[in-house]
Amino acid sequence: MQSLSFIILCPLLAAGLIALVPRNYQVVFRSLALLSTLLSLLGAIRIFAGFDTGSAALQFEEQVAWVDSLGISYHVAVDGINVGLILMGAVVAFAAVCVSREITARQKEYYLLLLLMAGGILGAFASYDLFFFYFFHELALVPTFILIGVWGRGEQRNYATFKITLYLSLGALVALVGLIALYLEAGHQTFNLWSLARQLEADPIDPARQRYLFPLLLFGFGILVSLWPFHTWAPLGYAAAPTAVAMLHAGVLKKFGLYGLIRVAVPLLPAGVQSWAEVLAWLCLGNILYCSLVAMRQKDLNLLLGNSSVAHVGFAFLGIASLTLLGLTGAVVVMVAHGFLAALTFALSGYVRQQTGTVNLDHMGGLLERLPFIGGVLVMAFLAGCGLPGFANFPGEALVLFGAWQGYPGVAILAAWGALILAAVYMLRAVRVLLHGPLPERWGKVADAPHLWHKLPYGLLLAALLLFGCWPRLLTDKIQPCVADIVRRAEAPPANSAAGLARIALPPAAAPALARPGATDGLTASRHPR
Amino acid sequence: MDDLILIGPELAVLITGLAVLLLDLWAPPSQRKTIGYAAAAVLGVVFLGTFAFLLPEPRMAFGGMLVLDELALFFKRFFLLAAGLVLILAVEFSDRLKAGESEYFALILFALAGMMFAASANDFSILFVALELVTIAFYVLASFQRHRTRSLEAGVKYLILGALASGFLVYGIALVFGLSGTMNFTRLAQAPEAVLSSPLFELGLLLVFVGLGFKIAAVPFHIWAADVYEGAPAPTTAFLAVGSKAAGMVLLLRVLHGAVPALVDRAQPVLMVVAALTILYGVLCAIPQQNLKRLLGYSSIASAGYLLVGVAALNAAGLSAVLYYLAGYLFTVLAAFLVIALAFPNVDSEEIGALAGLHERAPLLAAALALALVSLAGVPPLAGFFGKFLLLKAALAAAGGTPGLYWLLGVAIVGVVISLAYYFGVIRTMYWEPHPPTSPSSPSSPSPPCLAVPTPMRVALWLCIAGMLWLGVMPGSILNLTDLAVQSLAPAVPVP
Amino acid sequence: MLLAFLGSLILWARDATGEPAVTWLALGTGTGGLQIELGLKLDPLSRLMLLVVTGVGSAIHIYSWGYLHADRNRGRYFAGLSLFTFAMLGIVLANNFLMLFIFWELVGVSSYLLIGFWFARPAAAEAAKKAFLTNRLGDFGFLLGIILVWAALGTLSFTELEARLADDPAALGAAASVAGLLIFCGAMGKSAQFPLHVWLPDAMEGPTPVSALIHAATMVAAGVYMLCRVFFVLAVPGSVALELIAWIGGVTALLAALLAVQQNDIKRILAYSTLSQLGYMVLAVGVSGASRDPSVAMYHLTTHAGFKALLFLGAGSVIHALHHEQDIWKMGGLSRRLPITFWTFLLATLALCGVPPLSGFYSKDAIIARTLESGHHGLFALATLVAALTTFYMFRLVFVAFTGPAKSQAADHARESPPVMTLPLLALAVPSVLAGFWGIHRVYGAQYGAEPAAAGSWAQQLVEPFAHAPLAAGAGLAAALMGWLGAWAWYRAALQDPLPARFATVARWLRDRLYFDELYERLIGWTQESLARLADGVDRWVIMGVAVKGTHGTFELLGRLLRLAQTGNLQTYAFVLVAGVALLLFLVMAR
Amino acid sequence: MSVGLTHYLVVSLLLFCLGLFGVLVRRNLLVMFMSLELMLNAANLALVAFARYHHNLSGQIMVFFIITVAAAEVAVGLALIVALYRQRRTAHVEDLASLRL
Repeated sequence: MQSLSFIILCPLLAAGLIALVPRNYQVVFRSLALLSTLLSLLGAIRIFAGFDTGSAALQFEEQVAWVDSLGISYHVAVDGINVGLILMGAVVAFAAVCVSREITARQKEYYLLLLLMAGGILGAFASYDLFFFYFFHELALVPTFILIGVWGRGEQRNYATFKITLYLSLGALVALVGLIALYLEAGHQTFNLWSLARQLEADPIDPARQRYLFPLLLFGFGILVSLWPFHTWAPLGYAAAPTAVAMLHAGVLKKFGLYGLIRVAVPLLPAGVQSWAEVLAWLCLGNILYCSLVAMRQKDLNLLLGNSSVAHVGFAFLGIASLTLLGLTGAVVVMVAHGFLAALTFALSGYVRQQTGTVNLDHMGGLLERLPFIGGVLVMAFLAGCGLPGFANFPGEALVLFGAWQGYPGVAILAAWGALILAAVYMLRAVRVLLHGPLPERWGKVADAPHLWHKLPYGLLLAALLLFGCWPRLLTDKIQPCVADIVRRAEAPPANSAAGLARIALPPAAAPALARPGATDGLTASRHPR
Repeated sequence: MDDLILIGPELAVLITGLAVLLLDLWAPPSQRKTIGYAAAAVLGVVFLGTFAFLLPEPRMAFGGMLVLDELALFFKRFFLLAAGLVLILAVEFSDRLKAGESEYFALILFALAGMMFAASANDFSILFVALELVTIAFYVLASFQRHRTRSLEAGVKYLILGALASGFLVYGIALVFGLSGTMNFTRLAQAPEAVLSSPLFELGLLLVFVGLGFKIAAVPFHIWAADVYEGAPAPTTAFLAVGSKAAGMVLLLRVLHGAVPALVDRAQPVLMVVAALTILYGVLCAIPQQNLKRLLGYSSIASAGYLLVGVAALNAAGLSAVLYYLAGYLFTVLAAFLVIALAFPNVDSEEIGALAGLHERAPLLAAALALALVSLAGVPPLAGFFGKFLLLKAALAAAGGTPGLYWLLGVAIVGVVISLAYYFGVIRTMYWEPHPPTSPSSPSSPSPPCLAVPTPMRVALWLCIAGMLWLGVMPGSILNLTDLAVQSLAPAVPVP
Repeated sequence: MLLAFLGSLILWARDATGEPAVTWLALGTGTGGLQIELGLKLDPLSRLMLLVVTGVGSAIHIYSWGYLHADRNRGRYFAGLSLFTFAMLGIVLANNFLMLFIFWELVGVSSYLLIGFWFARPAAAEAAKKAFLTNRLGDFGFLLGIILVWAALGTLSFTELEARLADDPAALGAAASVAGLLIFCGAMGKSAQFPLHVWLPDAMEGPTPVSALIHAATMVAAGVYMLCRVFFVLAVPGSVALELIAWIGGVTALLAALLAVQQNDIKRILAYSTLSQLGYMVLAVGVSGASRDPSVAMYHLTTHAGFKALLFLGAGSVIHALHHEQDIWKMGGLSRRLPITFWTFLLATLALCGVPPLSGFYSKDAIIARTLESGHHGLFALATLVAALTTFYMFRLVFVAFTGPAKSQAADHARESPPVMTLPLLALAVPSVLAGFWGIHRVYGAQYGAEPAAAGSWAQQLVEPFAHAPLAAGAGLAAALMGWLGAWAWYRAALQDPLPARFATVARWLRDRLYFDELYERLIGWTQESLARLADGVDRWVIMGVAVKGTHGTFELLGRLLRLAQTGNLQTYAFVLVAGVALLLFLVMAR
Repeated sequence: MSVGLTHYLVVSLLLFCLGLFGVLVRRNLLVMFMSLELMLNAANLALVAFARYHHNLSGQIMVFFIITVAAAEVAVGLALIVALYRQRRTAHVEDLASLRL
């Protein structure tokens, strides 16, 4: 059970089983889904607990050759960066299945697709092979589309499904082109991230080429994470999605793009990231400030949460752009924290919607009276959303700000404004409108989560937020060595990193000229077939 | 004798075709379906039989007019598999043909024989004859539902435009022959530089390209495709989409890399432009389509564009990707047409709207069509994704030397995204569009009855689904085959 | 929940008397370059502050028990109160900037939760929001200040920072003033200094014990405590931060005192009085630059915590007795009906006004003296004026509410609160009276390296201010007397406020709080709101509309146009095909 | 004047263009189809001329193939057009536009 494949395969196999069970056995579907995600969760906890903190090496590695001729292999492993993400993904997946109680129609398809989505994203986080990394992520595309379409809500549902699907596939395709180009430029006939990283450290890609490659990955992955100005799919999509899908997507799936940037783009293209970091730093202000402002104007709770989630990932972008140990560590913490937070907020808004039938803030008010538990959790979640210490978002955002200060003090100031002021403005406004004030009569019958079993998913997510908020070392100590490695690569000037090769004596100006194929060594000669 | 063994599969297919015609004379009408299934079974046996060929190196037959190499074998297996599935589809469809079911089966077999010859063609005369065998069979296949004006119209349009393209092809062959003095690809490959650089020779080759481009439905020779796809009976359209396109493709590869390998560099810009236009035209026209078969017609135009991207990359990876893409396309398109044949019992309406609520009436059909469309769109874990992945990779690998390919890639990506919109539109219709308002004639039935799926069709569907998944998830084995095929085609093609 | 509360109460009680033996509890949560410890720093400053927090806190917890015993959401209330106490102790004990900031925020949020305790009342909900946001505004500066200090000095630990600044006073360089002011921003928010003072009066929407604990005694004082804690950063040579801090404190003190004169809500008067006193403390910090010893501010903080908590609890007792009536013009004659409340309230008022020998006199006098010593004559005048105003508005309150005839039914039937509420009043009265003799300023002084002066006898301590700085003491006393006379003259037996009749405009301006709320509403609210409107518009129309729908529409239109080529006419098809061939030939052959 | 390769080719090209022109301008399906046959025969002429020029019989073999294929094509084509005529009572291309867009 202490195996990554187990975590990934649990939901996928359960999805397969569900496909085979006749559709009359309604109860089987939900139980299977719960069981498989619970097993996944337990597996993820065991891996997280068994992780050797402080080591930058790969752990719990599993590798199977897949397509030899292309250098594709099924290679899963964890290091400090993804171990937290996998745990987060597993927790959210379990919680998402838990809150799917509201789904009554067509359960077979629902759970099948949901599990496919969950398995896919866990696989994407665990994969150390670029192909499988992408492959697993794309597994979720169609389920997302159908889940939102069939079980989604709202008048804009159709438009939202198509928007989210087209945006995501556009981003994924651009990223795919970037990944393939990276593979080809590296010229080592392998999609394996670990060996690519090693080989590219000794023999980096020509910096001029990196500058062309990096934006492909940046904007490709950026679209997947709703980087401004490619963000409008997110609020709309999440507003239309059924609760569990919004949780999984906003919480987990969206982190894929950020993870890709941290895992692939930054370490493998150090020169590229250096020349694009400034652009990214300013773009992420679009997320943090602009989307917060947009969130302030929303009348629909889900649109507000969607915009806030877009704003929050801006911090992860800023952390990446800072290229410092603090910033990148903060970015990873933000990713994990926001995963829990986004899932929690969407789960709660789903509960409110289920009870009241609307998420229009104009019709709300005073619900805390009727919903002491849900409302209390909601207040805490919203406070976590404005970066309150004690919740996992705070250490992440603080680290990002500290990190960003070194490179971009101006951006850091504006980002702090977004984090401390704007986030508080719209979050508190939502609390005020939703929970505070007199209770309108029509909500007199709204009921709180009745017993422990119903409270479990919310409690679980909140507990996770608090755990990592009070004790961020659980994450940071694991992340630090890996991020230190990445930062070292990103900071090292290209000429120095080639120390092992004969090019060491060349003056920096000459190095790029010689870095073209044919002129250097046997490895690069086969780079370009024609 | 050796020669005959080498064309054994073709002969077997032809004999089966004749046998079907003969058996029809004696068999009672009720047994005609059995004849069809039997023919499909024979194709299955022949398919397995092709694995008996062990080819350490390519072998020539009939004085070098035919060649049997891994490429030919790959395509022969491809055509056999496609025809087998199409036959099953045709048997299911035979009730709607009204007359001459057995002739329909036989014509499929003859077209198949033509395709298989095309796969082995190493001479312009074989190229022409094989292609015409296919084309003429399709004239009839397309217009087989003589009681339907649409079917007839499709047949006549295919006839006139096909003949026009054949005219260009033949004239092109004449020019090529006239300047080089040979019809044989192998000998042509050794033609002196003076011949190759002559503009008239180039003109001849271009005219040949017109003929082949017509088959694979590349812009600007695509104009027939949508109409014929829409009008022809479903099995014909399926075979047209898969078989005819692949036949055109294999001949294009043979001519390009077998006959005039020295000129491929000069063909690249043409291929790139044509590929880009084809993709754009296909996806753009498909956006507003309401008719599923017509939609697939435009989609097949777009697919031709993607295939040409692989050809235009001019590297082994590109060719391998083309073959892989075609293999995935086979299962994908056939799955779609199997569903079309079953889900539209009323032949005159193939409107997408009629699919509303299909997931309730026939979950398997809905799932199969959804998978097929997803695969066409190129989303994991299905065959279409890996095909497109390989195409992108090949084009990117070649783009270092040819910056124009970057533009082509950009077009391809835009195309994929647009295509998602209309493919997913169909999925939406099937899964959550409300039922169309029930016709006033039957107000008592709120939802249409469940659709029954006959066992052979079920098997065929599962086969297609398995094929799509297999090619998408476990690409290794097929990739080895395509690599082998590409090596046998042109060892000169650089291997990355 | 109540049981848990009782348990924690016992712990606090023990804390209040005992002394933790461990001075350092260091647990690293470090990542390279940023070492943060979850550490406790127990030194004279924090030790005494602990006493204040837990002492006042315990009294108020007990009091709350009675005050809220009918409310069914008691659990939530005590949870909030406990969270607050925890966070406040965290602030007191934090040994580095980030920990301080963390607890700082937690204090803010518990204040938010407690102000909004009666969330069903729109005013309370709005006030909670306003308090949190205004605090956040200060925290924004605070965090930036912290980052600035960290960027310049590379550590956040107070001990290390102090050592580093002692080694090299110019280590902060040009950023010294900016960093100091940014850090002061935090205090400005929490201690409600001008111009971020607007939230505190509104915060009175919370339950009165909360106002006593959080918005009078402890939390608002946290800003001052923090300034004293990080005094070494503010007082680096070359920094103009302290000068500005002193003036902001002075302005706040004056402004708040003026506004208090025309308030009619008992709690709001006390709130403005708190503001004013906080202004004193901040002023004290500001003028301590030369002596490098802000202990006077802490001194006043400590005494103020006692008597202001007492005042609030007294007010709470009044409100409780009058069934939540807060308008002083509907009270009157309460001195007879609520004797314990009245006498303790009066004591606290006297202490606040600086009447010897009560505690307030000594601490306030120390501040006024310090302004003189440091040569801030303007501030000295200002402080004296504020002292006069303080007496004036406090006795206005006392006269109107407690003496004279009962001005409403409720006031006439008021009954003294139960012992669970009056006992804390009595308990708090003790420090209000006696804190001046306990040598508190010496304890604080030790923190800043002042040589421990020999503690004199009671009598010596009694008259020490007169011996030390007679001018200041005399001015303070005179001011108090003048204020009292004014109040006596106008309010002794007034049934309604005579001031609006005499100075209509001024009174209205004061009553409407000089329109600060409206100004902010317009300025910040409007700016932010229009920015948000703009962003939303851009999102809706430009990105989602023009860019996304435009792209979508363009492709759709292109598709529809291209489709027109498929006319269905065979001749056209043939023509297209032939034209295509011709075009292809032309392109290739022309090359 | 001896008749050389060029003459044959020119005639063949003229034939081809005539056929093409016929396809493009004539409205009757039958006439269009005849024009197409004309194009094929233009190719035949060129092939025969080239075969003679190269002294290579494969061109002539090709011609036989083409004639045979053309015969088959005509058989199928005429049958189709007749079937259409029977159903629609017209052989004009304009009337053949139920499949479009």
